[in-house]
Amino acid sequence: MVTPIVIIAAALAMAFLLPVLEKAGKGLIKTLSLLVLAGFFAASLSWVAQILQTGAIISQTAGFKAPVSINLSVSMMEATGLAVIYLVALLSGAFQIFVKKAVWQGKELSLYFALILGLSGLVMTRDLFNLFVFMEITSISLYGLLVSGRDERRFEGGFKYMIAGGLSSAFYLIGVAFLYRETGQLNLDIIVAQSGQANLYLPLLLLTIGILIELKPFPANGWALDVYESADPGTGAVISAMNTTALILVFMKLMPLLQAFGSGIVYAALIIAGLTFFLANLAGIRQTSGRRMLGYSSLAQTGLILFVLLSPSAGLSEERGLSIIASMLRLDTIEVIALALLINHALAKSALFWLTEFLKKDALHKSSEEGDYRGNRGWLIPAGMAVLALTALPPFPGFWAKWAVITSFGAAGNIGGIAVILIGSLLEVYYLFRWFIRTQAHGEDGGDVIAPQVPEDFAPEAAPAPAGLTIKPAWQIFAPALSIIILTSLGLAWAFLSLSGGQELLLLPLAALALYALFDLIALPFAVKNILAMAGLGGYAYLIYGELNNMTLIFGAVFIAGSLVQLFLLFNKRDKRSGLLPFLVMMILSLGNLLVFKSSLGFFFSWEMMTVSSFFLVIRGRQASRASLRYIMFSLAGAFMIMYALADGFRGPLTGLVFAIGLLIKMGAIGFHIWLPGAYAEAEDEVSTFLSSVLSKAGLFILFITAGIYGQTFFPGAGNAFLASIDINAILGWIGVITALAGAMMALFQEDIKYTLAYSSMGQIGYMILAFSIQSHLGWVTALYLAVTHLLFKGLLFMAIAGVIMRTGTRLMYQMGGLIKKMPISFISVLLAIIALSGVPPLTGFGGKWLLYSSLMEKGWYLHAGLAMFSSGVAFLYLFRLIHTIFLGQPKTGMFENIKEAPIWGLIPQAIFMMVIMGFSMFPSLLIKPLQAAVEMVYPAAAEGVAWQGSTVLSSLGYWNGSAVMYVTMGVFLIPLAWLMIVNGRIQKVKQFNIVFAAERPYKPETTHYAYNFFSHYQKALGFLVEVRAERFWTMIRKSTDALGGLVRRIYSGNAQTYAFHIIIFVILFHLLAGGTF
Amino acid sequence: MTQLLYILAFVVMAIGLWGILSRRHLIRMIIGFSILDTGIHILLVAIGYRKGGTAPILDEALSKGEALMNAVDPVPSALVLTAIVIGLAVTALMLSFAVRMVQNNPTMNADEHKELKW
Amino acid sequence: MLKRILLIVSMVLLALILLPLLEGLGEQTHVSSLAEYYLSSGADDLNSPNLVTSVVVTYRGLDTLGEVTVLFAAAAGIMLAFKGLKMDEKEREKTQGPSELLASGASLLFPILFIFGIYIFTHGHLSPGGGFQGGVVIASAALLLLLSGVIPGVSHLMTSLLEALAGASYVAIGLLGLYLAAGFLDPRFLPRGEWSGIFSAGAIPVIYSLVGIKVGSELSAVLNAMISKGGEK
Amino acid sequence: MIYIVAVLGIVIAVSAVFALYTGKILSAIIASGAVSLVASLIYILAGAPDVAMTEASIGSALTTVVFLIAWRRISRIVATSTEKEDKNA
Amino acid sequence: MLTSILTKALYTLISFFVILNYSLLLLGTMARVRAKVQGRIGQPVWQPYIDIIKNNARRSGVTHGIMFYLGPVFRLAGGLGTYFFIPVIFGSKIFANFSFSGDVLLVMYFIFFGQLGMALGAGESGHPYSPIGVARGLAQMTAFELPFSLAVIAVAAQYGSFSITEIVAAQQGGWQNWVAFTNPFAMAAGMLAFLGMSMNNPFSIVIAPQEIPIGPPTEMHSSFLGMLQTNRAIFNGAKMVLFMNLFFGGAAHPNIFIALGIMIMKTFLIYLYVVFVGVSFPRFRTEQSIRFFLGVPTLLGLIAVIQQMI
Repeated sequence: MVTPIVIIAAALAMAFLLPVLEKAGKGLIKTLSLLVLAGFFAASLSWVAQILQTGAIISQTAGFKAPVSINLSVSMMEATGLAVIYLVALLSGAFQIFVKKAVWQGKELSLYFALILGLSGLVMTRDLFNLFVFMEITSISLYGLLVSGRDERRFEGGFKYMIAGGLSSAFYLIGVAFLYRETGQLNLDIIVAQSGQANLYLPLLLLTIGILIELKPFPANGWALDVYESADPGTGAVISAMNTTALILVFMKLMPLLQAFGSGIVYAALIIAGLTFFLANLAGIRQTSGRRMLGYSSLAQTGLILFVLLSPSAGLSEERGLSIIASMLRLDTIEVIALALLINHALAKSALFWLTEFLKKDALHKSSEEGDYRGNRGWLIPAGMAVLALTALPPFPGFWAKWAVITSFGAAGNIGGIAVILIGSLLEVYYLFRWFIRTQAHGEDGGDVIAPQVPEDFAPEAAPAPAGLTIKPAWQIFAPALSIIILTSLGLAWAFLSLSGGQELLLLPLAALALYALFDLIALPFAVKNILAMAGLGGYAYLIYGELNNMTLIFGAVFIAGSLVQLFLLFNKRDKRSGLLPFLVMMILSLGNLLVFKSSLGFFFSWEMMTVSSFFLVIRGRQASRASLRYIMFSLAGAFMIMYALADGFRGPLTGLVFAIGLLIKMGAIGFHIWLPGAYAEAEDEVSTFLSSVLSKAGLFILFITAGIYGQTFFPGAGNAFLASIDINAILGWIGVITALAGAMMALFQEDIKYTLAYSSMGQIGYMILAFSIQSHLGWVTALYLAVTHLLFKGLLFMAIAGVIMRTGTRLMYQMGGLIKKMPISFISVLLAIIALSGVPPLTGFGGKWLLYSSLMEKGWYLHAGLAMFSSGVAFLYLFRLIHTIFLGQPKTGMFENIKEAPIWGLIPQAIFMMVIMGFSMFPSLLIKPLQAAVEMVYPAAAEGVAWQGSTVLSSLGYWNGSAVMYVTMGVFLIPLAWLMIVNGRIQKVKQFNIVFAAERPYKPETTHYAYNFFSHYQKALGFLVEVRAERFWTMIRKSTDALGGLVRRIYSGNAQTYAFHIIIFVILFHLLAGGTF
Repeated sequence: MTQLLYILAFVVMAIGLWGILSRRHLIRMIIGFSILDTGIHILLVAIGYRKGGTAPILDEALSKGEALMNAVDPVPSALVLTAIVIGLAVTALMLSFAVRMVQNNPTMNADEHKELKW
Repeated sequence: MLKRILLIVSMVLLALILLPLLEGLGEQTHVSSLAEYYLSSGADDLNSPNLVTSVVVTYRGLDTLGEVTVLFAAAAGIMLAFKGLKMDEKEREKTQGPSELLASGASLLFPILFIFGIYIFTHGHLSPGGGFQGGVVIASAALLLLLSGVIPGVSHLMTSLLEALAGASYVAIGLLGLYLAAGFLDPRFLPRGEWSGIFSAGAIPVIYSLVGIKVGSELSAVLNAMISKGGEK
Repeated sequence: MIYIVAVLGIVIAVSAVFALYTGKILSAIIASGAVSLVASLIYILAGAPDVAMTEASIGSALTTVVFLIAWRRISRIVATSTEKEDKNA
Repeated sequence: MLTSILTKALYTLISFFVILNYSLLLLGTMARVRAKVQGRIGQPVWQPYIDIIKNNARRSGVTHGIMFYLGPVFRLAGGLGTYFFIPVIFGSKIFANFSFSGDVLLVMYFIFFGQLGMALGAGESGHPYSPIGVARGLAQMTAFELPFSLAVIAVAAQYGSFSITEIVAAQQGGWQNWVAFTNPFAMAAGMLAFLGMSMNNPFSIVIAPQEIPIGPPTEMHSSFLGMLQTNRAIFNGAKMVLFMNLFFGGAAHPNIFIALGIMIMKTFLIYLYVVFVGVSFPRFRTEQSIRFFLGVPTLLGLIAVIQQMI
């Protein structure tokens, strides 16, 4: 069995012998080092196994017992930590040996082994002075590795690193000296055992400062950034992954010493760690160099891990997976969380560093440049997953660890801690995703596309440029790929553990992602893949059917059945479109999971899965880089708010409100809506049908499920009666109706069809929020009714429009016209959709309106009713504009001569939806009765006098008989039609321009097709309502955070002496924080 | 005597630290570093010193018996030995980095070496 | 000017923080509990008169091993740094050959210094001094030759070979201690020898001489790299 | 004994300050060598001969040598570069 | 079952016959009144009959596509449907039409049905003036829709019901119970909105005879035009009846003929008010009319609604 001391000896022997062995042959030393590194990793795993049986492994040196000689001990935490270090060491060793440009020769490899020796010594030794020696070995071998870099600024970075390293070891040495003087011992365990010591505060202060400076705390970490920026990516990965992990393990080793004799120090370190995490993320936003940004990110992650470690209430979470792992590894929960964060950071960060090696240049891509890796799966998959892991998104260990931390903070009521972590990680999400999105942006993507692109000269849109030339990553990509695979499998293992108690279903989306990605890999024809997707969805629906109650059945129908029908649309795809189906199926399944989760963790896991998969769908759009960044930012901000509310267990006064705001952001309510048009419109046509008709209901569904919490007042405990009386529902109601109006108004003045439909979706969601907030039987029935019918007609509209865009190649309405002759079926489906949407009687729309106004009047919200009617009038306007500019009016000569009807696969789902709409219009009870059954549980119908008389539905205010209306309309329509047919026996068809044009003959369709700026008079009258306000507000917020970030990063002025000065300031600050006086 | 040694150690360390922080010339900064190191070594020796202590080497003059009474504490001297060698290693490496830095940007003033910032 | 004031203020504050360390430090009369063990039973354990050496080599052997690695890593780093240093031609041919006096004096002094160095590290366990001091003396001897231009440069092959072998054998002795004696770097697998003899106190002298050779060859290689014009390929 | 150490202490302090504030770098390097030399004397008085030898050999001798070599290399680089600037200025 | 359907069909025919003739005559008389005000003798009262018969008798016709052909059908269906969903005479079975299938909300939204049909037909015609007219019409419609819906909400809030029969029932018992007097602001807002609905002069930008020759129906001719004119009569009739029921106590009298007399007299006065306003004011531009409707009428509507809330 390999004892720790043998590892140290082996590393040492390798370090000494490699320069000589290099003479024997380059290949030899490469294979030898890889073998030895693998051996180290295997040894650490064997320790983990052995410790499980026998407890910590202690090995003495020099044949004497501990205090007299130096001893090394490896407890479970150290063993697992070392396993992480050796794993990253193996991967980075392999990377450095085979990377093209800066291959490590004999000398660098021996320095590398000296580094590994130093790190393992750091973690194992129990003797404080010996710790100093190993710290020096690590730093000096790192300086040596820095020398072998390529960036000529590395010496400036190295010099600053040495000054900081020198000062920190000076402080450490003074600390050890005086500690020896007070306690007479150098061995850590003996000192801790000595009780009743004189005040060890000062020596421990110096000791901790020595360690902390190496861990790059806030004021004194300028040098670290310069090192990250100038070092090779390989060395950067080594520093950020292995060095930080070892030093954090050292800090954990010293914790008992600090807790015994210097409690003030722990508090000060906590504050410093929190500061480092937050401010490093803040400054990270302003970065232009990729590696420096990763430097800031690793500073932040170190700060986060320390912050979690040191905060007293971090280990209380009794999350299922966590407790199983803790019992398996015999660690306590705080250690498991720290371990998870360490692994997550080490593997993901080193993967990202290695991936920067393959980028053309270190500087971040400007928004207008073509990303190096658009559509290049080899590079994008590891990079994307690494970014996900770092921002703690499922299924990576970081997600579970962060969930455990936040819930335990919530349990202990540590709101400040939650706020710091969530806001900080939101900042990190911003700059990491910005980097990722830029590397894969499309050539033509101006990077700032969130509004429709209307060319000045009315010329039809240029044909899209072919995908740019992308760099093929060398096969050395295996190193980052391998580390990501290991990280994902760890994350999945944890996921399986924590969801095994009856929630295995929640893992299905991941399985589906893997399965369909496999199909993509083996390049099945798209049609086959689509059928498999449908089969998968069908199977899933069958699986969860048993667990659905009334309410979830309805949303199940919306989520699963709705998407099943819309999958037909994908059949008209000719090219491979790899990557579309896996994420699409994953999104739909995670939506389905929202119906069947059992614990708040299950809910949040599926919620984040949905966010992640929908992000990867939006990002496929040709000009979707800016829109997808906004989408991920807002979705995650909303998700973090929800996480806060879940962690707080809805006890806090405002958590109900924060939870509601989180959902409103996801639904795109007014004020939070600026991500919605970009995401829905810029995504691919097939994807935007799913996004707007299915995904937008997710927030609404959660509103329904957690309805219980909205009973609270808005300002609980507010002084005067009026404030206390405002409850959340009133606020939600006003938000809903204003969103409805704003959505409709904004849709009115758009030139691009998809933007019109996106804003119209926003308007419809406003209606749903309004209906929900009425909190009565009729109100909820209306909300559900609107949800279902919105799926139908919005799906119909988007599919028809997708067909039109595919045929005409443009999205601008004024460039089309007169398509009714070429695409009659699309015309009918759009006609039916706009009748249903605007609420014109015979079809389902009117049912929604009738239910809405009855419930509003019952509730007494008369003003809302008035505003809702006005916005439904405005809705009628943009719908007519849509159908007129596309299908009616004068067809453009020359452009659309030879276009055919939309492909058959697009028309089948439209036909299905049309039939369903007609069905529900004829027999509204078919739809309303199940909705009432769903709502019955919460608000009984009888209480509000809602009853059925035959096919007429009665409410306390009025009545409505859907079938009668349909028959009367049919009758009233057919009789005049018959009359006209009889009278107009000999009708003559005429060609295009045969119109009464005041005796002239119009020859140019552009002038006679009235389409551009259709409602200019309306713009003059009510244009002021639609000025850009929310956009400016959010841009102001981004700018101020940028400015703040700029302010923070100015501290790192680049001057080596100022960095030394920062260290002295840090010492003073630390002393003050630790409660010291002068 | 010990009091004197401690004060001397802190004075030398203070001078060394002042040298690092205030003097802009690269070589002077490194000299400041080596002075700081020397200060620390004096401190370590002072920790081990005992009133009227002699070297802990047992020979005719100092038999095993009396060693316990008036020999100096051997542990700090062992530590100093290592510290001095490490101090040399760091100083030498820092000098070579300084040489390469100057080669890249031929000025001795630490303020001008600010290519890496923000 | 502001920077200077800030600097002074912060230095004063730092001094104030560390001031309490100085109070109450009367004359130290007793030694720490650890030291009492070394002083009382150190000699009996290892039979080496120089207790500091016994602490350095055996009791805290890992420190010394670490120290040797530190030197090795620093040497490797320095040689890498200087190897990359671009040398322009003009600098190379300026220095002329050594004067007669200097050459003969240097070549006379070298053997004395060399033997003195060897003496120091072989008697490490008897009298003050040891591996490191001996190694440095040898290195300064080599420096003397280099500076005086008697030899163009120390042969890279010889120094790296010596260095590697010494280091490897040091680790080997450590492992021998592990398997033959009670623990890693335990010198007692060799006979204790009689008091203050050359070959006494187990493997301590062997270790210290190995360290001496390693330090000597390493430092001379470093000095050679720093001085030599050509910059070793 | 106390007085000798006090005198040596004052010598160290003076030479340290001299090392930092003297005009020529060469004399600064020599002064820093002197600092560690005097320190090794103090170690002898403080009953740590091993340390004294190490400090003498490594602290004063070798460090000073390394400083001098580095300084020569640097001053030559700075000199050649200023030459080039004058040429093309 | 069959007999009830037949009687129902008979009643529908009777009520259709009554409203058709009454509205056509009303249009004729009002055209004559307008002529008199402008100093002309004006057309004979039965002129609308002549127009419809002439248009329907025309032999040749041109169609620009399916939607153009169906446009007038939609339009007439909208007019008829609106009429049939309103109970004309309170209490009488004959004139209850099909009001059992929906309340005032149905009627309000069925107006859109007609608008949509007209818009699609006009759009298909290919003539630029039609969509311009339609855009103006719809824009104006949303504007006057607001005060009208506020008025309806106020009335519904006042009587706690949307169904027209209940609203009329609540206004029986003498003129002081009419909404005009119990809730004057609602009536004022309603009536101002009615101006916008009736396409008369201050708000006739939609058809704007000189500027875009009669706007949406520019390309309509022969039987299409005939159908549009029939609808114009019926639609006006339906709206007048609606306003009568909502604000002026509807037509209620045990004897059917007196009730019809009351209905004719009230609707005649309502329409007369619109014509008076029509002849005395110049035409608003679209944004002016939008701003007008969102100004005073909406304010009145709001007051009416707030009255109910307190």
